[in-house]
Amino acid sequence: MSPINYVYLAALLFTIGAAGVLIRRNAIVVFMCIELMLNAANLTLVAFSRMHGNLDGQIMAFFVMVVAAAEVVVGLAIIVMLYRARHSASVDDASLMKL
Amino acid sequence: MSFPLLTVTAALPAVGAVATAAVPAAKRTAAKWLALVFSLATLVLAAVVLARFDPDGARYQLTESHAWISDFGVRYELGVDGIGAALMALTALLIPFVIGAGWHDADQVEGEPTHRRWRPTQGFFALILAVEAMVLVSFAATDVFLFYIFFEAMLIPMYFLIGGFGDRAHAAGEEEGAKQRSYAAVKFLLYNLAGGLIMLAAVIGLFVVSSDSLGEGTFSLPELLRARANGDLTMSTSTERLLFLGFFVAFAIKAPLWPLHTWLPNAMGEATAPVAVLITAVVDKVGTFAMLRFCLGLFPNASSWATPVVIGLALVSVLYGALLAVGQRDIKRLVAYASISHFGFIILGVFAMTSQGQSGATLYMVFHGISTAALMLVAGFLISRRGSRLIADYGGVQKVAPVLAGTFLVGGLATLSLPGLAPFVSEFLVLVGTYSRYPVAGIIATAGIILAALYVLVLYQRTMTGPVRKPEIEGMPDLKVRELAVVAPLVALLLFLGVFPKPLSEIVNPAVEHTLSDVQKKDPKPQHPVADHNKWFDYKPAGHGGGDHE
Amino acid sequence: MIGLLVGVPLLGAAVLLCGGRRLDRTGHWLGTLLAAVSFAIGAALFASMLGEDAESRAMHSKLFSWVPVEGFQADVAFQLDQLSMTFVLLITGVGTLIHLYSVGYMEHDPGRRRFFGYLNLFLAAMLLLVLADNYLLLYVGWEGVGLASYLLIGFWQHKPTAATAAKKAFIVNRVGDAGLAIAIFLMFTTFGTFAFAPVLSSAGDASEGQLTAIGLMLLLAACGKSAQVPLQSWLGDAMEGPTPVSALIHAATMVTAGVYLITRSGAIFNGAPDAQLVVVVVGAVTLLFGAIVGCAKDDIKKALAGSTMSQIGYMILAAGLGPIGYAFAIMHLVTHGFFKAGLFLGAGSVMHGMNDEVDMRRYGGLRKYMPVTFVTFGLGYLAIIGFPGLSGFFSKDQIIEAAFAKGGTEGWILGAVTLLGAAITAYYMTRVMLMTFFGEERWRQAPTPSPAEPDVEPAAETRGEHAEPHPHESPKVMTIPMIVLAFGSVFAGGIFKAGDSFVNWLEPVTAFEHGHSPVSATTVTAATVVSLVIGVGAAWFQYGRKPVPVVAPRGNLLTRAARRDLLQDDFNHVVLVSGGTHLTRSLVYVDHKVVDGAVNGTAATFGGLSGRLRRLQNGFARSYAVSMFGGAAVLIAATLLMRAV
Amino acid sequence: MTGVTGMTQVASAGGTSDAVPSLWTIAAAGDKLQAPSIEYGKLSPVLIVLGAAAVGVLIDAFAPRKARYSAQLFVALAGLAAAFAAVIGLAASGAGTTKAQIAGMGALAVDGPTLFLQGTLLLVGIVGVFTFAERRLEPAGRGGRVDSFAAQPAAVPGGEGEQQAVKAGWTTTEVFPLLLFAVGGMLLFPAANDLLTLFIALEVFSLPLYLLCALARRRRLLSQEAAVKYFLLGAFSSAFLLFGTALLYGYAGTVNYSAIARVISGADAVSDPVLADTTGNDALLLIGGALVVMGLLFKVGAVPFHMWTPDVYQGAPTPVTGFMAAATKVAAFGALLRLLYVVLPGLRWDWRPVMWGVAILTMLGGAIVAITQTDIKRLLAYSSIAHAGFLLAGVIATSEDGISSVLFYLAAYSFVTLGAFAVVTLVRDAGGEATHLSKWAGLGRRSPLLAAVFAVFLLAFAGIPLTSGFAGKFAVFKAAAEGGAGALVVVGVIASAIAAFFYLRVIVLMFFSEPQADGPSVAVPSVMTTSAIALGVVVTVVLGVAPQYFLDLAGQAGVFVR
Repeated sequence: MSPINYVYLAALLFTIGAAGVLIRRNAIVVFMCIELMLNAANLTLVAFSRMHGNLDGQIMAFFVMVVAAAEVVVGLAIIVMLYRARHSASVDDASLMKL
Repeated sequence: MSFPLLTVTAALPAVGAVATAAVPAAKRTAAKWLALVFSLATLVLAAVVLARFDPDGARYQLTESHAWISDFGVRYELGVDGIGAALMALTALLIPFVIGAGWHDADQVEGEPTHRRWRPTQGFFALILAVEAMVLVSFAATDVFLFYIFFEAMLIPMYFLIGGFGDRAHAAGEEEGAKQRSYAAVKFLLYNLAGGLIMLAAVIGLFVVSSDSLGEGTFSLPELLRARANGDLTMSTSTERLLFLGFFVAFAIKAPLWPLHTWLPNAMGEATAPVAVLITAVVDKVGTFAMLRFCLGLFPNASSWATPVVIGLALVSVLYGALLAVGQRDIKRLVAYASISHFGFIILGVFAMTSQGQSGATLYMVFHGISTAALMLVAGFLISRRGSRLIADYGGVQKVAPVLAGTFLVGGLATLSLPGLAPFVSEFLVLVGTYSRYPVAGIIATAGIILAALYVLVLYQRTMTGPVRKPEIEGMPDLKVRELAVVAPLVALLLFLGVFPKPLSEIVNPAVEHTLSDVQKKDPKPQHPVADHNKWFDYKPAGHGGGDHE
Repeated sequence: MIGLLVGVPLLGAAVLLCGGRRLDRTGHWLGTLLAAVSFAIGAALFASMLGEDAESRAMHSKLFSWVPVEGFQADVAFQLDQLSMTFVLLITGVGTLIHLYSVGYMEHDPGRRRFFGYLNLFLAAMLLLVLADNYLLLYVGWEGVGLASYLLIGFWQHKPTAATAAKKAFIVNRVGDAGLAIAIFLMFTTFGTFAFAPVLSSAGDASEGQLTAIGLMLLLAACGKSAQVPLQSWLGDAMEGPTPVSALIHAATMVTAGVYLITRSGAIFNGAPDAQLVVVVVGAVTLLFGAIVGCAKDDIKKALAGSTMSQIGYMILAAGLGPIGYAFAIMHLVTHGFFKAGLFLGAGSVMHGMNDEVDMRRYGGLRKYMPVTFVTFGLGYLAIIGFPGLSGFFSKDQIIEAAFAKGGTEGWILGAVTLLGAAITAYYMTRVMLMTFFGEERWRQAPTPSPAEPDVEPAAETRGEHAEPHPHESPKVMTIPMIVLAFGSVFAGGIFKAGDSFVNWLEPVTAFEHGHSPVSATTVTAATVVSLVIGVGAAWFQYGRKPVPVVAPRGNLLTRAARRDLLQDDFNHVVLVSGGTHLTRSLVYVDHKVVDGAVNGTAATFGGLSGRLRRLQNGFARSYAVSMFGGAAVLIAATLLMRAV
Repeated sequence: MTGVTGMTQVASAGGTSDAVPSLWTIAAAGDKLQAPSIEYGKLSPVLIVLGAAAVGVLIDAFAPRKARYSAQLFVALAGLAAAFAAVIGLAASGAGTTKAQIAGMGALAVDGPTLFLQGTLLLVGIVGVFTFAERRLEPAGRGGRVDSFAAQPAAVPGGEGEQQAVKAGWTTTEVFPLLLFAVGGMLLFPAANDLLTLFIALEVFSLPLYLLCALARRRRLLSQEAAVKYFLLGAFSSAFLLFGTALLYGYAGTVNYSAIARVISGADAVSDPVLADTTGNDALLLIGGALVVMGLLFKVGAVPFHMWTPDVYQGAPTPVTGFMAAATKVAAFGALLRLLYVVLPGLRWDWRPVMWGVAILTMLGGAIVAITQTDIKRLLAYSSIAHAGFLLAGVIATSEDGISSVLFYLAAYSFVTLGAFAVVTLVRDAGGEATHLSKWAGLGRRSPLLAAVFAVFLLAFAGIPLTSGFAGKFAVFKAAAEGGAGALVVVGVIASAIAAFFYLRVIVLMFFSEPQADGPSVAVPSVMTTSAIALGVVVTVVLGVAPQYFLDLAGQAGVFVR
């Protein structure tokens, strides 16, 4: 089957991830959804890499994974800090600043 | 490289401002004297400018030109024509009086929070000098951008003068007074800033136009005028009109022209009398001056296109301002509305596009500056004595303070442009100039002089005449030496210029002729011109040789 | 030399007004001296003028160029011809006498120095008015005398009525001045100049329409200054001023400036018959108007004011008749200057002796208390009613003659009017005479509240004395001027008439034509005398035979209307004052609510918008994410759309 | 983890499919790769900064607590100064103009804009270090004076651990290496010449900023909330950017700017019929481009991607806010310029109208919402949004003038911002910084000098003549007008009029209203903050009165290397 389908799949995953970000309250889950979006991007890259038949896409995928990992580190640190301060990881609770 | 007279003239007050601001907090009086000295020195330099100016010489004289921001096509270009020179002189002339009149306006009041760095007195006089410097530059600037910069920048010190130093005793109580003051200040600044920003768009547009048609954009007025004259600088009708509007609206707000006038009564009402004089007698003149120098020169076709509307608005200003002046209960607001009426006359004269009209308008700017200064400063002395701006709180002052009343009356008579006092000459010229091109407008405007008599005399009657009813009036002291020293020269000047305005008008006329040639306008010719103006002796009364002798 | 005429009194004014208190004790003499000096100069010039032959008597001297702007050339230049000279002598002569009189009259007034300063200022302005060689300079004098009259009417500023009267006078005059200004505009656009000589000499070139317009505008100016209908309302109130002022400004000189203006501009009017007609009508109407008002007033000064109005009506009417009338207008002006000034000084003298009581109903039988005043006043009285042989007789008689000479029905109507006027004049002057000097002494009766009319306000508080008056003759310094003027009232007319000397004197300036009267001169004279007798008789019938009530009877409708200046003020009040007040009030409201409201409204709009928009910033990260997501979607959609279109 | 599976799928697919392009097999056969050639000289600024950052990490790991502060301060300043010197050197050697080139195997472009922005960024970084290192504002703890960063970020706010840490006078010296990393990333960002580098650089400077936001000493809950919001939304946006990258890659088969540009312009069409449905598929191009642009618009804080700005600006420690506000804008606009001018010029007629909309929304939105703000930091946040709008107007000009005007504006703006926030750090009461506007009432009476300085900054923001703000605004509007965006100029003018209103409100408050009894006091800062503020004033005035030299600088830097 043509690799283009992977692109469609990736698009779907990306949308799911985005939707999750918009819908879910728990910071961890939101963050996971973002990871999902990143990996959707990865999938796209790899698929296109396959179609174009050059390696750039795959290499980029690796880079993205590294970045994602770094992001996890920072993100979790922040989220945990938030959780410890408020005993809740709900994004909506963190709404002191507004207007 | 000749001596940069104009730069020095404008820079001197700036230096004075810095120096005054730097005076230590304790030495308030020293700061006052310093400021006064600097303003007087500036006056001397301005006098030199006037003396060095040769009416028969080039259009722009004492010119200076240096590269400044080549990317924007901006040069530091100064130069005065007769109009600019006259107005520079006016500015330099009035500032010492403003300072003298405001001598105690920024003194320490008991209960004022003191801080080693908080120096209201120094600030007050420094700001006045700063305004003077900026106004002088904008009168001397022959580069549109340079003018624009100072046209805008002068708002800031004015803003602090209005908002920072109001009358001590306020009718509406202390903090209410402070509120109204800052309202007035913000209104003044926003109003003018909005106008300025509209002008900014037009200025940018002008740059684009000039760079399109001249290769590289320039703001130099002489260059632009030259290019306009020999057809290098071309712009589509709509563009020209838009640019004209951009400039004109800014100037009309500053001037102020109905219906963009509403900031003036607030500003003049809340500011102290000297600052009010600064606003109406000096700063606002930049607006009318700029109409004459930029709008007409750069956009002649658009100017003629807009003339009917402008004339209409000016007429409205004349009558509207006068009628509202009649209706005021607050002395300073009354003077403010009177000024609106007078600015109507000035704009009328500018756009009448006749030599009488425009010469009259220019003289009007100068004379109105002096007369309003006289009236407003005396009013300020009056208000400072009684601590109220309401006309109703006065009456019978003439009995206890005849000199004050007398000078007030002279100022008032100048305001209603009584013959023999300077404003009459300019007002009559404006009216003649207007009438000779737009008879109806001329006649309507003439009605303004009747209303002027009304509001001035009503004001005088209610404040100065009648029996003394209020105890506060009983003990009111007459003018002190300082106050007299401030007012007397102004009155003398009004009288002198009323009888002998020739020196000034001779300086102004050539500049006006240049402006008229910019807009390709000629004075309308009389229907039955008289060949020889002085054929007195061969005059035979009509009907005599009529042959119907029996 | 001519400049000195104006300069001397101007100097006096400057010195007196700026001199300060140290001049309080000598100031009045200084003022009088300077007035006398300018009279002397005038006399000298007159002498030298007589030396010349009639055609080359006019003198001209240019001081300096005043306002030179391209085509607009105004000079400060003087022109002294026979017409001006006549006025110069009248102004300085009568002026000097009244200065002298005031020395006594204002003796106790704290502001005496200021008073004399103002008087000198008036002299200067008035001389400038008659000496100017162009209309703009004339305008200066024109408003200058207006200012002087403003200052002098309101001299007792602590009196609200005085202040109001002064303001009213100035503003009403301003209306006239506007007319003069417009006239000057018209001349400038028509002839390119507004100097007398060129304008008048080339008036013929202009179209009749232009001349008519100019003429009407000049007439408007004249109406303002000379208190002619419809701008007459200020003169009555102007009596609030000290009596010498009324004598000098509001009787002898200033109010006659209108006549001067019209006569001076004869060339223009000659070319505009329509304008002339209007002038004549205005004169005729005012003539009757003033006379009727004069009949009803109980305030002696206001009665005289009405008479002034009416007499000036005569002059304007005469001036309106053109070359046949100019000379007579001026002649009546001069004689009127004498006797009316004399009458006012007499009135002043009476008030002086009566604690400033002005209500004639509180006079009576004063002839034995103040004989000199009685005699001089009496002579003035005879002169004004035109008692044969006295100056008034000659001047007025000539005008009536000229009126008939206008010819046609107009002529008949005018003649009738003038005759009627003469009769009424005789009536109200006799009334004044009788109420003041004859009958029983009413001032002894307990003071009762003065009649209800607002305009009859006792001026008794001017010097705050309310004791019962002890009538007494005035001091010499006051009586001498009265005597001199009395002589003038008696003989001036005769001298002028003798051999038409006056007409010949003016003829080079104003031109003169003999009118062709349908009725012979003798008939006219006879008619005049008859009407005079009728008038006197009627007055004696009403006031001489039976005692005069202290409280004015309610009187018939006409009387009541006349007491209120024929409702002129009420008209002004309803139409102008209250109307104007409403206009300004509503405009103030509009300015605040609409014009300024628009500005504040814009600000408020943005504020509200801001308040609503910031609610979007609700603090929830997820809603921010939504906006981002939506934004992204829109971005993509827009980009694709751009490609699609 | 997920990524790996993705790989295998592709691999297997590659194995089975017979529609394998020849290229692929060759590449799979794995003939030797030539070693990359790196122009270290050209990249030295970045390398120096990142190296210094690494050193900083080591210092925090091994140096004794007492020594860390001074050591970190030294390393940071030295690193940034050296990098700045390197930038100057490069510029002097003409790397910005004549010798501009693509370095690092097409990864980075070293040209005029790069160097200009790097220079600006490094200066901003130095000033930022000054404000970070300020230790005279907070009351001293036992361990000596402390800065405005959390004593023990990990500790629970108000908890035992924190109190002990505060007593002990601990400080978070990690902020310096974090700042250095951020600067390093920002240096890369505008230089990035392919989408991958762009993405990496973005993350490299974003992650440290997320952390820095969380490190406030006072009001830690707000600080943490800011961090969370910034992090989640930032990651969200970077995901969009990445996906856009992927799509563009799909479109062009490469992520190199100039290569993509060539494909767009159709210079080198991909012949292979197999790729017909991807390569040159405009849908991919447009969507991908839009997503990438959106990622950058998020960073510059353009409406409707701006909503993080106020919250983060308010919650973050003020020195961080200042640094972030200034530096992020510079870097992000640099990247945006390069993207739009190098990659998408062929698409100008597609993206210009869209950007018009964004610019108008941003200018008006920022200005209008700012009117009713009551917190000085939020106020400045909204003002920064409005300014982003003005800058976008310059970007839209799509001319050399547009580039240089934006560069100039960025330089002018960043220093005003730094100065303004530095002033904010000085106005304090018992609870730390007094950021509520009501507290600022009558400040002009208490300390006229500070108030005057702040007034200068506000006037510069408002674009009053004779301040740098005016010169910048004029340059940008001029470029826009010449670029045929006159209407945009008019909108911009209106927006500035609205904006002037709320800047004035602050001035009115400071000078014309009576001071409160419990008003804040103005802390006397050390030479570092003072110099930061002074520098701000100087730049504001100099760029306002005599901007020509800097305009020339920006003008020379106005060309992108392709």
